[in-house]
Amino acid sequence: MPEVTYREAVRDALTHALRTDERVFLMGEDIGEMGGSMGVTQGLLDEFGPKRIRNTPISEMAIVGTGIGSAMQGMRPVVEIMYEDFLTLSMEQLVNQAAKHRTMSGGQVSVPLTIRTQGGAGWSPGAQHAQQLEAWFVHVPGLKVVFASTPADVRGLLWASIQDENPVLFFEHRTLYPIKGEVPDELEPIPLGRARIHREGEDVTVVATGRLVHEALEAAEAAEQEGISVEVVDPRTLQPLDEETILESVRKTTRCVTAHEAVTRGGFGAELAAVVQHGAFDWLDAPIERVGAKFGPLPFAPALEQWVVPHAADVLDAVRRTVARA
Amino acid sequence: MPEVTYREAVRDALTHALRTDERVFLMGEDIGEMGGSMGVTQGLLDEFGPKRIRNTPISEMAIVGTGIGSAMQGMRPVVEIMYEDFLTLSMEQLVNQAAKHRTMSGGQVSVPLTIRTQGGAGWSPGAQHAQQLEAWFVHVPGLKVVFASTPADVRGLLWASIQDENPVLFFEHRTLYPIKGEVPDELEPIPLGRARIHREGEDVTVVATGRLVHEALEAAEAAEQEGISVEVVDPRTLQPLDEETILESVRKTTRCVTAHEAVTRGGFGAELAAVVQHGAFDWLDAPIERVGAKFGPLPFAPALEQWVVPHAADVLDAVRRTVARA
Amino acid sequence: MATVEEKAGSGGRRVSEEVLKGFFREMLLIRRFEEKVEERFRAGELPGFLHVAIGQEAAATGVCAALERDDVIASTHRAHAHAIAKGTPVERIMAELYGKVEGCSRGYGGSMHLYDVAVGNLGANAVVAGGIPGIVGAALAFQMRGEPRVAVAFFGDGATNTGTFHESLNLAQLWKVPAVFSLENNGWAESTPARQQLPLPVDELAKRALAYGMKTIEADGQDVEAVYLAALAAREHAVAGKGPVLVHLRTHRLTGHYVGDPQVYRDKDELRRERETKDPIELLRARLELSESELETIDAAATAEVTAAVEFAKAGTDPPPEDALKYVYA
Amino acid sequence: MATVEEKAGSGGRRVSEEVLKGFFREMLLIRRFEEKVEERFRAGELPGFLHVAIGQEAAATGVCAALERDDVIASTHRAHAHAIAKGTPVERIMAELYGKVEGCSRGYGGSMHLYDVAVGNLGANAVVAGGIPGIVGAALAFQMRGEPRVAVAFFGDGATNTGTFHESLNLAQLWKVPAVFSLENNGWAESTPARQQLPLPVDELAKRALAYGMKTIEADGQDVEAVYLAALAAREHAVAGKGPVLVHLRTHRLTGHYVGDPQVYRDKDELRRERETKDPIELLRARLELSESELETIDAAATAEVTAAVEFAKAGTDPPPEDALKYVYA
Ligand SMILES: Cc1ncc(C[n+]2csc(CCOP(=O)(O)OP(=O)(O)O)c2C)c(N)n1
Ligand SMILES: Cc1ncc(C[n+]2csc(CCOP(=O)(O)OP(=O)(O)O)c2C)c(N)n1
Ligand SMILES: [Mg+2]
Ligand SMILES: [Mg+2]
Repeated sequence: MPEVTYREAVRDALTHALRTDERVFLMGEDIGEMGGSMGVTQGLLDEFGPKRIRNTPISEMAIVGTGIGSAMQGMRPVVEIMYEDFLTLSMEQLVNQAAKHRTMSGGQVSVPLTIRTQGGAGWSPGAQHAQQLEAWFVHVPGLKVVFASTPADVRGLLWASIQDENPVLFFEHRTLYPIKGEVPDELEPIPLGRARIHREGEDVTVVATGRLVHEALEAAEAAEQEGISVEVVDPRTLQPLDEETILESVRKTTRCVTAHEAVTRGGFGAELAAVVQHGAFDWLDAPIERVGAKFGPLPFAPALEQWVVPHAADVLDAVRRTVARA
Repeated sequence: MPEVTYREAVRDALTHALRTDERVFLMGEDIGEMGGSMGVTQGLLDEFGPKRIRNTPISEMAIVGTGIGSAMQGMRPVVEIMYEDFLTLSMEQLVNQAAKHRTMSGGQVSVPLTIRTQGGAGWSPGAQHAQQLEAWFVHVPGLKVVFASTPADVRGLLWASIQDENPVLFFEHRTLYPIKGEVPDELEPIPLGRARIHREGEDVTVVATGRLVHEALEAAEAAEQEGISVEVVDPRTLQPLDEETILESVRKTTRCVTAHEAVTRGGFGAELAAVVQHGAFDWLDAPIERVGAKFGPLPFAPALEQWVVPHAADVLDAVRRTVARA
Repeated sequence: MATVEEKAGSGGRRVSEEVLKGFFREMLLIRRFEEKVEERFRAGELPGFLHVAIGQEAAATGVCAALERDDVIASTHRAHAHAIAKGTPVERIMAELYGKVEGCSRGYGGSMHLYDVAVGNLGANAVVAGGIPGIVGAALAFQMRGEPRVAVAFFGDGATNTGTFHESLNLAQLWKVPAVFSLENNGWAESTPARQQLPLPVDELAKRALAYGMKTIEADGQDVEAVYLAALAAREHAVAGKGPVLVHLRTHRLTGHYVGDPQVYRDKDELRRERETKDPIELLRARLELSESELETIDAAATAEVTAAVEFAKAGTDPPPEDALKYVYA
Repeated sequence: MATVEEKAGSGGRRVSEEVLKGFFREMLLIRRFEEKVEERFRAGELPGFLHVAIGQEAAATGVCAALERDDVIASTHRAHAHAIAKGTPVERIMAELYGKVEGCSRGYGGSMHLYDVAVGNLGANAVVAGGIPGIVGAALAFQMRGEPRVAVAFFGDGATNTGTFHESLNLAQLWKVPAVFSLENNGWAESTPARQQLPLPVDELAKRALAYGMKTIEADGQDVEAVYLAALAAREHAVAGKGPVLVHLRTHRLTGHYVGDPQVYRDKDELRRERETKDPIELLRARLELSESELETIDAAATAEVTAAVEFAKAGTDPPPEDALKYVYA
């Protein structure tokens, strides 16, 4: 099993898709010569040329909409929105068009479009380059939502997303690009809708996404020292959600913590908590604790930023709180 | 106490604001001669003239942004977005600008802007004129979010929102405009952040918003016949949220149902469930049940639409389920 | 829809009387359809929110006649005329308005979401300008695959105020995709007249294209021949790879914005004058010098087709409620 | 910033040498500031994401010099020059880049969110075009209250591709608000050259305004006098109630898009040529025929100010973490 970075894993999936399916093409700002603002698409212009690796103007609405129209005509566009903060500019096309064409047409059309985007704090980007907005899209029927946390997952899930007949919002986390991990020799799609159990444990289940998967794993190590056994589950696809795997885990451990970088209020952790309290009510020995960013726009100064966004220590605290209830 | 419609109550608050505060002005599509697509602003152009009642082009981004800029310069704009589905077009300004200017400037500027909008199903509008999107904004620190369900509430809350120093997303429900209710003789602001207990009860708390408040009240009547005593609480402001009132109620009744018209998945009910399971864990005798629309874009045909969106019967079913757990 | 033969009949800058008569039949069919919609709405039979295109029949007819069956369109809230002109049988449109499974969107769309992919209608949109970017994408697909097809977006003057319009035309011109932007400028956005929503004189709205260096073609939107020839020229330009075209059609909305609109905001005399002088069907009828009996024959056929459509629709099947989520995901 | 006296010195179409020297001092201060930013970033002292305006000093200086203190601006991700030119002391800007309480946004904003309401800087924006609609709103407030003030939006060529730009200019022209749209056209959006992002020839970008019938004024963005006079004329037009103005400034980005950008996408020879021939500071220096010693004096002052700013910033106070949510709500 080769070891690659998360960045290389994304690129690998894109390369594979471009090589094996001529309907696939990429659109986005600065994805050509520059290779994308995160360097993900480096080298693709050379291999696939400017017709399939398309630099676009700063027109988030139009490029998503163009993706939709070309997808409806049989292409497999992969659109990159440079920062997920800029998804705000294409909400109309994502929410009213991509997600609804199929229902509104009575099943006549599909929109096999993948929207890749990234974001996240940890590098003092300020308030407009760091939001984690995945929860919004989970509230939009017709969309699928993926948030991958490891090289192997991001590769397999992206390949599955591109092959999916539905519009998929595909979230990457800015600070994960350099992390390394093993990936299978052969690129296999990872089916959407299946959670991954990263670590088995007996006392508490932490359901985490994105960067917080790694913070949760770190917290689990620390908890181990204290004699607390933590299971870490990453849903990986938020829509469709693998409720069964999560519920089974919580029924086993009887405690649950949710963890993401997005602000807690109204975040995906709320949906997880609602699902878990409902499906594991009779098993739960403690209230579900939610870990997320504190409720404010991200301030610039590093000390402020670090205080706002959650880290392993916050997960560990939450784990301890649930165990203390026993 | 005079009786007025919800529509008149909104108009009354606007009229009062325009009369008593010269910084207040209105912008929106067709709010002038036509009086708004819902007739809410009828007559205002005659009284206040075209400088303060401003018909705009179809430019949701620019009118919200113009509201932001004028608010930062000391005005008190009230912007109408004709259908909340079109909020998707102004998300950038709402989320990245209005909500963040204060933090990003280190407190130098405020954005006292009110965004009125309306939506909701029940009249076969199809998928793009019926969404309930309030949950998104609860996930955005810096915004306040109001959703009023009665004439008295909509009047007092709108007046409070216009006076508020922060950007407020103010949701009205399309099917509520004709309903009648008593309002106080004098228009007093209703402070944001205070829930209203519509009906006291002993067995189950239903936390409902918008149209579902009325459905919940109807369900409560029906439950009464079955010997189930239902308390109905309307948070009225979703941000800030009056957690205490809700938790106190659930600690008393030991059961909780959430109800809104928005799709259940990722909706405001998820946040409520997360808060309630956490704050009333030791009191809860049954899992919290969530009532909301089924997970699909709203289909056009009336029979399909009715099946997708929730009604009193759905609330009643949920109430019965929680009680059955005892 | 004009066939290839009919197009050949256009002989450069004129259209044969036979073709014009075909246009007349179609425009009258649209008119009778729209009138029936108004009537059935008043009768309380039609759910939802309806917008008719009375006064704008020439625009829909002329543009769609210039298209091939493989070409695609996206329409707006004012969708019936475009759907009929692109070739969907009126009975399937009427069934859609009644929310029936036999409808062109199987009852899931409604008046503002008429789809018929088989004839190239990619859907009508209830969000102003919402369909325009998709058309750029369809055109891009045709361009990338080297297919000799064009994609056409219909929209109104009000839509030109949206950011979506701007980004779409800009991108289309940058990439020179085979798209045609058909601007039906009726001088109104709901109740808002041109002077309250457009910073340009209403007759000069083609200037929007100057911001992109895009080719424009102007035509009197009440003159179906002019519309047809303009659209034909636009299609040829686009399909030849020369880039997209903005077709500016000055037209007139001879009714309210939506069915039931009391139009309190509109000068009644002016509206009467417009109805008397700007009706595209009356103008074409006069030009064709149709005899009373010829007119009656055509009208009877249109009326019969529309009446049959209502019967078809009413006899249609209500979708089973449990199927509401059938098409959410593929 | 030019004072009223200085403006009087402009004598119609020319600017006095004294005023030009003032501009020179400011432009050199900006340049030394930006160079210091690059240096301190490389030294690992500056967190976050930084964009310098090296090559574009004349645009910021000339436009802001034409403004009164009561006039307001909104800036972009490339914000330092605008903030300096509008009158915020460099030490407060530098302190912001270091994330200190003494910073012009109290350490909450960072390089892309420099605010200083006291001098009329309503904030820089990290979303391309994100600040433009707010400027329309500020101008509307001035108009409604009858205040003789203008609001100025800075933005680049890339921003003209956004829907936000379109809706804002359209609305501004419709309502004739006293706004000035200052387009710094450097022919790049990050790595994307004009030909890949603009459907118009790069030098003809003022044509964007034709879509609104908006007045445009063109100036060589490397010639601070031309910029100043253009902005002065634009301000006069806007403040007189004649409507907004698009000021098109052709300029050159003589560095990478962001600090640290290796510019793999850019022709190195061309960049060298641009640096040699298009540097606005060199151009002004040659025109003013500054003596070596005069130049040294000015440079020493600028360098000293910037060095002091770094010291001020480093000695500043880190905001207490618990204050992170202090300004979320009023
Ligand atoms: C984005 C958006 N904003 C507002 C509306 C409400 N609305 C529906 S039609 C319309 C006017 C459209 O005017 P125009 O584009 O000229 O088309 P016309 O109705 O004249 O055919 C408006 C404002 C909408 N549907 N979508
Ligand atoms: C809406 C949006 N899309 C993309 C970006 C990423 N981005 C930052 S600067 C930039 C290029 C801006 O070009 P231009 O407006 O010409 O300004 P310049 O950098 O040349 O000064 C891009 C694409 C952004 N900040 N906002
Ligand atoms: Mg119109
Ligand atoms: Mg640029």
